[in-house]
Amino acid sequence: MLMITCPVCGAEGDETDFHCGGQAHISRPASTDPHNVSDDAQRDYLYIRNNPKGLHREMWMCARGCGKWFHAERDTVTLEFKSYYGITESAPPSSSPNPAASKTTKKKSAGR
Amino acid sequence: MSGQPYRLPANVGSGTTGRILDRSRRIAFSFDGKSLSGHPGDTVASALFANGIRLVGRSFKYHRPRGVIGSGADEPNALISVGESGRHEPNQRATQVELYDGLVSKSQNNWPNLKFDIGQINSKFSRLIPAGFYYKTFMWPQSAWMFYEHFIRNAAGLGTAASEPDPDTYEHMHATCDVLVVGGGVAGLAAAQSAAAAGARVMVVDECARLGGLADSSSGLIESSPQTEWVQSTVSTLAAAENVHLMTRTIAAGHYHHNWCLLLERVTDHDPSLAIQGAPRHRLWKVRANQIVMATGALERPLTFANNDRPGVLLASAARIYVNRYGVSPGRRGVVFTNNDDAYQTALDLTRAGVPLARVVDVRTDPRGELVEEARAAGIEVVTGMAVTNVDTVAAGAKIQSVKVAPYKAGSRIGGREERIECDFVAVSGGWNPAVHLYCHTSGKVKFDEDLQSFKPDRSFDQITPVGAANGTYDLDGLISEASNTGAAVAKKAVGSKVKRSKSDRPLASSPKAGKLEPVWFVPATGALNEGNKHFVDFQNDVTAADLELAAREGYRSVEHIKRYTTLGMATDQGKTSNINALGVLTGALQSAIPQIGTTTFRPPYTPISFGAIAGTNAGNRFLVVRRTPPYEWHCENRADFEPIGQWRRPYCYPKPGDSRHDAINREILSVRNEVGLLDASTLGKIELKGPDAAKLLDRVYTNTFSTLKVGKGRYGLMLNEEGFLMDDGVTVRLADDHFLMHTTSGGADRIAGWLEEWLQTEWSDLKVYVTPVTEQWAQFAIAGPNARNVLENLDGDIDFSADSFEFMSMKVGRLTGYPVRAFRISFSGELSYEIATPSNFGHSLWLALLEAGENHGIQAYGTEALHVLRAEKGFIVVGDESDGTVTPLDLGLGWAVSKKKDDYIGKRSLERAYLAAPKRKQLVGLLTQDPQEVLPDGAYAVAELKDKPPMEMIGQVTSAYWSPTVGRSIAMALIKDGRNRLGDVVDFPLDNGKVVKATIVDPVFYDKEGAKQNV
Amino acid sequence: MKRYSIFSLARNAANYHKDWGPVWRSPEPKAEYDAVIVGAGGHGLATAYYLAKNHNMTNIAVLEKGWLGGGNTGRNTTIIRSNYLQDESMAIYELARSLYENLSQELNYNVMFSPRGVLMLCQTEHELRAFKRTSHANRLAGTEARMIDRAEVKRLCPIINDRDDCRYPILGAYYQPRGGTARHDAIAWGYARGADAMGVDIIQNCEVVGIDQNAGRITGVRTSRGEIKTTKLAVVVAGSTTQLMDMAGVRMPIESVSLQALVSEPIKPVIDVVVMANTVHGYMSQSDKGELVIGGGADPYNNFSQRGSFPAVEHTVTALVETFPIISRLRMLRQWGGTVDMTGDRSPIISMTDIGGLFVNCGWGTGGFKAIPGSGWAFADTIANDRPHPIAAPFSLNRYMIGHSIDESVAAAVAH
Amino acid sequence: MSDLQFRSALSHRRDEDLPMDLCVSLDEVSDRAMIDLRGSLDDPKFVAAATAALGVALPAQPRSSSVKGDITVLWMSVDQWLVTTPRGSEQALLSKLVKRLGNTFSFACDVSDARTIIRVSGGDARSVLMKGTSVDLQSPVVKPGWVRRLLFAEVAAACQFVHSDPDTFDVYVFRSYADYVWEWLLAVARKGARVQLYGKQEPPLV
Repeated sequence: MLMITCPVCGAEGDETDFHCGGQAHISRPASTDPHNVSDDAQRDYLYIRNNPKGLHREMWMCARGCGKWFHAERDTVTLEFKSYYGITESAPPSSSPNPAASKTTKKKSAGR
Repeated sequence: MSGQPYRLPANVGSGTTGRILDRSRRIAFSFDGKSLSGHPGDTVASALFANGIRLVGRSFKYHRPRGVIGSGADEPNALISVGESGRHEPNQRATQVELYDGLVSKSQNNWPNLKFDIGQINSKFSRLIPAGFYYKTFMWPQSAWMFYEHFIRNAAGLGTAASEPDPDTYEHMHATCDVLVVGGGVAGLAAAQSAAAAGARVMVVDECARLGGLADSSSGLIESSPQTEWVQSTVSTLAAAENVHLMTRTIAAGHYHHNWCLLLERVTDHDPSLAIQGAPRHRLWKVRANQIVMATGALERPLTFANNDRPGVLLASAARIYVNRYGVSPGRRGVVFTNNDDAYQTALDLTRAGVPLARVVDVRTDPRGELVEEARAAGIEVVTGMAVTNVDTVAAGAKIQSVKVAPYKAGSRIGGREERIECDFVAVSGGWNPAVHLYCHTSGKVKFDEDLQSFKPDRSFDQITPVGAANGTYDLDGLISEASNTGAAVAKKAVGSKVKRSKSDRPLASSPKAGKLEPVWFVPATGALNEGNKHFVDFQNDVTAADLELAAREGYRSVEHIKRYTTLGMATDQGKTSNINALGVLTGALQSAIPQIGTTTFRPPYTPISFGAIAGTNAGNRFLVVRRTPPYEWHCENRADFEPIGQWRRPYCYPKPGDSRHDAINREILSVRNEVGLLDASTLGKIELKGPDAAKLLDRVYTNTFSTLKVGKGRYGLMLNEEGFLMDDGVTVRLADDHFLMHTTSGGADRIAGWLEEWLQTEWSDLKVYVTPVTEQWAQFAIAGPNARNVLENLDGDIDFSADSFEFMSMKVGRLTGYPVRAFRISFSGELSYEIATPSNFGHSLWLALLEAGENHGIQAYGTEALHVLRAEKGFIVVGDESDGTVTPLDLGLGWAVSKKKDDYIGKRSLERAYLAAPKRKQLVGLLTQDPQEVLPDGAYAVAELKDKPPMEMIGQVTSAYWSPTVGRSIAMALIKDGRNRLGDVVDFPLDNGKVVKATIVDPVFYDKEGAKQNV
Repeated sequence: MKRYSIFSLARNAANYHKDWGPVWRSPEPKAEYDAVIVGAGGHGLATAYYLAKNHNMTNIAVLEKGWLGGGNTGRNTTIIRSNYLQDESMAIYELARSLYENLSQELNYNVMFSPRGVLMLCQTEHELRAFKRTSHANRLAGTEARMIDRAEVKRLCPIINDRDDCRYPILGAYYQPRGGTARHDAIAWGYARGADAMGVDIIQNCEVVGIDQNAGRITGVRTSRGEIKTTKLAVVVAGSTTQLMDMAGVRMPIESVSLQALVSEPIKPVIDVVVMANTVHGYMSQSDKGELVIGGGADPYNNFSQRGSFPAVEHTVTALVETFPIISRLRMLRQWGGTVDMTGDRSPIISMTDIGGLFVNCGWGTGGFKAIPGSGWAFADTIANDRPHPIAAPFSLNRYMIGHSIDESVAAAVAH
Repeated sequence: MSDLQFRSALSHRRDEDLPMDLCVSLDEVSDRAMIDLRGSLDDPKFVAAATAALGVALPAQPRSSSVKGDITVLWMSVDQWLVTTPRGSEQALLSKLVKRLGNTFSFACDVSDARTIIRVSGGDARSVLMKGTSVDLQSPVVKPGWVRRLLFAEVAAACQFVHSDPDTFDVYVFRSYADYVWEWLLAVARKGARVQLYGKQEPPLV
C-alpha cells in the first residue's frame, strides 16, 4: 500500500486517498500549435508512454484531501516515492530521466 | 481423568505440566460425532490427544491416515472443520482452534468415515500416480477429460464449504503506530518494552491466545527466574502503559509496501457467544507502521525418513508443548529423533513429566551441548550416529508400534545393525527455520545460514527489523539483547526519542550452550531399495522425496518448476514445514547447494484469512453505497420498480397493482404524450463554473461554442475525450456573464467535475475558473406533456411560464408555491417540458406539490424506461446507448454541434485521424421493422448478406429498440455502415431463433419531426 | 520425445519412474539462429512451436531471462473464453479457444483444457443490453455463446446469490459453454516440450541485454550468455516490453501495471463454471485442486514489483462474498501480483515494426492466457512470412496512428 | 419559509429508535446551512472581503477551522472553504459575501442542502470512526477545530473534531449517501464491537 504525502496540503494518506494520473510532462501538441499537429505527434501524445523500470515522473491528485494535482517521482520497482513537486513545475534536474524518454520529458503544458 | 486417558497429572516434574489448563472445569465437544471432553485452555488438538485420538485426518492425495504434527500455525495434517450450517468452517488447524463448550468438529477428506476411508485405495495405486502424472494421461479420448476431471475434482479439495450464508459479522479497523511488534514471545516483548520506554506508540500482536511464545517450553532463565515470570511482569507493565496496545489471537497476515500491514484479529472464534453482544467474528486491521519489529520466532523442521507421516510422529517442540502447556502426553512411550540440541529439551521435559522415553536417537556422532549432558545426567538413554529409518504401524497405518533405528552416515545407504524400538510416538527435530514469511512479503531478501541450515533475513531491507529466532538468534541472552536494542533503535527512528539507554536497561538471561546441528535432509530406509517407502516432505500435499527427484530428473529444475510440478508448498500451510527440507532433498537431485537452488517467494497471508473479514462491514445491505434522491421514500411507497444506475437507485417504472412492466411503461409514456408526466431527474449532474474564463473553458471542453450564449439561455453541448469519442452531453445554462451551470449525464456527474478540475490544474492553469459540483444541492424534476404549463401555473409563484415569456432553452429563477426554484425550459421527450430544481431538502415536498397540482391534469410519475422510449421516439441519443466509446458526434449525425471555427477543443485533433474521418463509418439511423409488431432485440446486428450459417459480415447494430405506444409500432435506432446514404434500404437482422427480421433504414426521428409539440 | 500415455506411465511405474528423461533440453546457445524469440512464456513458446510446426523453422531459439513459464503464464487465473465484442478480438480469441480444444492431444501433454462454461453476469439493464449485443455479434461471427436467464444461472451455479432484493440482482448472464479453464503451467510446459522435440533451443537463464541492427534491419542480440546472430527477432516479454523495445529504439504505447489474483484454501467442488461479475468487479472459478481462483483488479499505477497489494483484493473479495455468500467463511490462502502490459485501447499488439526483422507481441493486459495458442499461431505466421497474418493485422502498431482502436471496454466494463 | 416542508437527509430515520447497545451517540445535525467559498489567499482583496463579510478570518492552515459566533469556516482546500451558518441566515450571508467579493476572482455558492452532518459523540467516537477511515483520529493533531476531508465507509466525507469530553465529531456527507453512512455507523458502533486502541488495558493471558 503506497503511503503518500500531498505536497500541497500536507495530508498523509495511502493510495486509496490519492488518484494516480499517469505519466507527467506529456506535452499536448494541440495546446501549443493547434493548426500544425502531425499524426505522429498526436499518437505520441495519446499513447506513447515512458513506462520505466525505476524512476518515473507522475501526476497524482490528493483526492481525499485538498483535491489538488501534484507531481511525484516514484520508483516503479520498489514503489518508493523519491520526491514531490508542484503541478506547474518542470521536472527536477536532480534525477536522471529515462534516456529513451528524453524527447517527451517536457512539462505537460509548454509556457509554464 | 475418566475419558481423557492421556491427560497428565497437574504440576508434575518442574511444576509446569498443563500450565494453562483450568482443570476445575470440563468442556464438552465432539469430533466426528463422538462426544468428548476437555478443559478451558485446550485446543482441539490437545483435547484430542488427551482423549487418546491420534488419527485426525486423511491426506490430500493418497488419503493416508494422519495425526497432529505440530502445535501451531505450521500444522499440515490436523485439518478439521468446525461449526455447523452457516457457521461451518473447513480446513481449520486443530492446533489453533481453542476449545469452547459445545464445539462441533469433524475430520475431512474421507468417506464413509475417517477409519475406513475408501480413498485409501489411492495409496495402493500410488506408484501409478507420482508427481505430475496427470500431465501424462487422461488425454484419450479427447472428449473424456471432463469425465476424468469430474472424479479428480471430487477427490481433490479438503473440507466442504458451508451450506448456508454466514450469520456472523466482520469489520475493519485502521491504526497507526510508531512501532509494530509482530510476535509476543520473549523477543517481541523485550523489543516492545524498550520501544515503549523510548516514547513510541507500540502495537504488539501475537497469533496465540496468550503472550510469551515458547517461554514456557524453552530452557534458560531471565533475571535468574523461569522465563514465564519475566513474561508475566513485562506483559503487566506493557498493559498498563498508555502508549502500548497488546493484541492476542491476531495474526500479522501480510506486509505490504511502505510498511502497511494487515492483521487479522479473531474476536469470537474462541467464544461464539460474544457475537450475541455485537462482536464481529473477525476484525481486519489495516496498520500503518512507521517501523516493524519482526519477532515471529522460528518453525521446527521435521525429518525425512520412511513413513514419517504416520500418526504419532510429531515435532519435538510440539511434544513438550503438549506436555508443559496442556498437560497431555503424546503417547505411552516415545522416541526422540534429532540432529540438534533443542530436542533434548523435549526429552528432559517429557521425562520430568513422567512420560516414558525409550531413547533419544541423534544422528550426530558426538553431540556435546549442555542440554545433551543434562539429558544424559538425567538418565535418558541417548544413542548417537544413528537414525530412525522407518516406522512400523498397526491399525492400517494409523498407529505406531515401533521404529527401526540404524547407524546413519550422511550421503550413504543405511548399513549396519538395525534395531527395533517399541514406542507409540516419535518426537522429531531437524532444526529450526526462522519464520521469515512476513519479511519476504514485500521485498525482504534472505540468505542461507550454514549454522542454522536455513534461510534468515539478510538485513539489507530496512522496513522490517527481524529479531530473535526470526533472525536466527537463539541464545537467550543474545536474543533479549538484540530485541531490546532493536526496540529502542527503531523507536528512535520513528519518534526521534532522545531517551538514553544503558546496558542495564535490559534483563540479563542465561541459557544452555548448544552444540552444532548436523544437516539431515533424507534418511534412507534400510534394505535394498527405498522404493515403496514414502518419505514425505510436504505432508499436506503428499509430496515425497521421490516426487522431488522425479521432477528434477524430468528437467523441472528451477525451484519454481519443481514446486508447481509437484505442488510442493502449495497447500494450506504454504510449506511451513516443507520448504527447507525440500531444498535439502534437491541438493542431491540437482547436485547443487541450497543457496544456489534458491527459495520460492512467500506470499501473503502468513496463514489464511477469511473472505468475510476481507469484505468487513461492506456486506449484505452495506455491500455497496446506495445513493438516494430526495423523493426516495415516495418512490418506495408508490411501488417503484428500481434499477441501479451507477450508485443511484432510480425508478425504472411504477407498476400499478396488476400491471406488468410493459403496461406500466406504456401508460407512463402515453401520460406524457397526452397529459403530463413527472420524472425525478435529481441524479442529473450539475456543475457550476464561475470566473472570467468560464466561457473560454466551456469552449475548450465542448465541441460547440458557449462564449456566444446569452445570459438566461441554455445550449446543448457535446463533450469528447482526447481520442475524439463522445463522452458526455447535456444542457449548459449561462447564469451570468462569468457564471454557468452545466448539466451532465447522471453517470458522468463526478467524472466530468474531476475532468474539468484536471484540465484546469494540469493543462490550463492560466484560466480563472472555479468549478463547484452542485448535483446534491438540487432536487430536479422534469414535468413534461401538453399539460405541463397548466400544472405549473396551478401553483402560486412568481415565474411566468407562458410561451412568450419563457422561451424554449431558457431558464428563470423564482419561487413556486413558496419553494425557491430554478426552472429550465428544456425537453428530452419532445413535449412541452420544464425542469424544476429546488434545494434538496425541499425536494420531497415540491414533488408532492407538483403531483397535487397535476392531479386534475392526469399527472403520473414516470421512470427511466419511459424516459428512454420518449427520447427514442424523438431520435435523441443517450450517451452509452447510441455511443459506446468508439463513436464520434459525426457518426451520430450531430455534426451541427461540432464547431468548425474553433482552433481547439478537447478531441478536435483526434477527429481528424484517418480512421475517424473515413467515409462510410457506422452512422446513426432509424429502423422500421417490416412487421410493425416486431421489436428488434437490443444489440441485434445487421448483416451485409444473409447466409445459411455464420460467419456473416456484420454492418452495424441496433443501439436502442422499443415498442412505441405513441406511434403504435416498433421503432429502433441503429449504427449502420454508411447508413445515412442508405435511407430506404432494407437490411437483415438474423436472430438467435433462426428468424430474420427485415427493417427499413429511415431517419431516426419517429415522432413530431417538426418539433411542434415542444414549441407551444 | 518420449510419448506419454497410461501405458508409458504404467511401464515406468514398474521401475519407480527412474527412467523418465528430461522434458526439454538445456542447450547452450548457438552463434546464429534463423529466428530468435525473446521470452519463454506461453506466447513465446507457442510462437516457437508453430514456427517449427507450421512453417518448418526449427533453427530457432527462445531466450528466457528466468525460467520458462515464470511470468504471467504462471500467474494468471486461467480463464479461457472468446466471447468478445469487437470482430478483431472475437477472431483471435476464438482461434485460440478452438486450438485449446485439442491442445492436449496435439502436444501429447495434458493441459487440462476444461470447457466448463463461462458465465458473464448481467446485473444492470445496461449490462444486459451490452451483453445482448455481444451475443448477437458472436453468433454471427460463429462463436457459440448465448444469453441465459436467472433460473439457468442458478442451475449452472447453485451457490450464486439470486435474491431479488440484493444490491445488484442478477438479470441473466451471457454464457459461453465451451469457455473454461486450463492448467496454466502445463500450457508453457507442453509447448516447450513440443517445440524442443522439433529442435527449438529453449535457453533459460539467458537475459537479452542489447539488440543489434544495421541499416534498419535486425542483425542479432547480445545476451548474458554471449552474442547471437539472427535476422528475425520476436519480442514476447509481457512486463518488460518497454525495456526490450527501448533497446531497439522503438517506443511503445504500453504501461505496465500489477494485476492482482488470489486463491482460497482447497475445498470440495462448489462451483463448476467460471463466473465473471463485471458490475461488481470480480470473477471466480474453482481449480481441479479445489481452490477458488479469484481475479482482482489492477493497481492503478505503473508497477513492476510483482507483489500482491491489498486494495484491489479487498474490492474483489467484497464483491464475491456478496455474489457467493457461502464463501464468507472460506479463506484466502495466497495472493500475488503479475506485471501486465496495458495498451491505450486495452487490446494487444501483434505487429511488425519499422525495423526490418523486428516483431513484437505484447499488450495483452489482463487477458493474455486465453489467447496463447491463437497469438502464437498468428505471430509465427507473421514472422515466417514477413507480413501480418490476417488475424494479427488489426492489432498492428499502426492502429494508434490512424485511430483504429480496438476497445473492448466500450460496451460494458468487461474485465478479462 | 416557515410553512415550507423541510426534510433533511435523515429525517425519515428521526422517529426510529436507536439500538440500546451503541457505544457512541449518533445524531443528525440538520440546522446548519453551508456556503462553498473559493478564492485565493494570495489575493489580499479576496481575503479582506471574505473576512469582512464572514466576520472571521479564513483558516489558512490546512485541516483547521475558525469560529466566530454562529459562523464556522472549515478549511476544505488551499483555495476552498466550507462556511456553515444557522439555517435561515444563509441567504443574507451569501448576499453579503457576493457584495463584498465584488469582482474579485472568487466564488461563493449556496450548498446548504448538498450535505448533511452526522454527529458521532462519546468516548469511543475515534475508534468507531477509524473502522471506516484510514485517517489517524488518535493523532495528537486531532484537537478541537481540526478538520479533514477523508474517505469514510467508502464515501467521500469531511470530518470535524468539534470538542472533547466527550469526543465529538461532525461527519459531513453528501446528502444522497446519508442513509447508507447512517446504516454503516449503526453496524460498527455496537458495544460488543468496541475497540480500545492504546491506553491501559487488561493484561492478556500469559
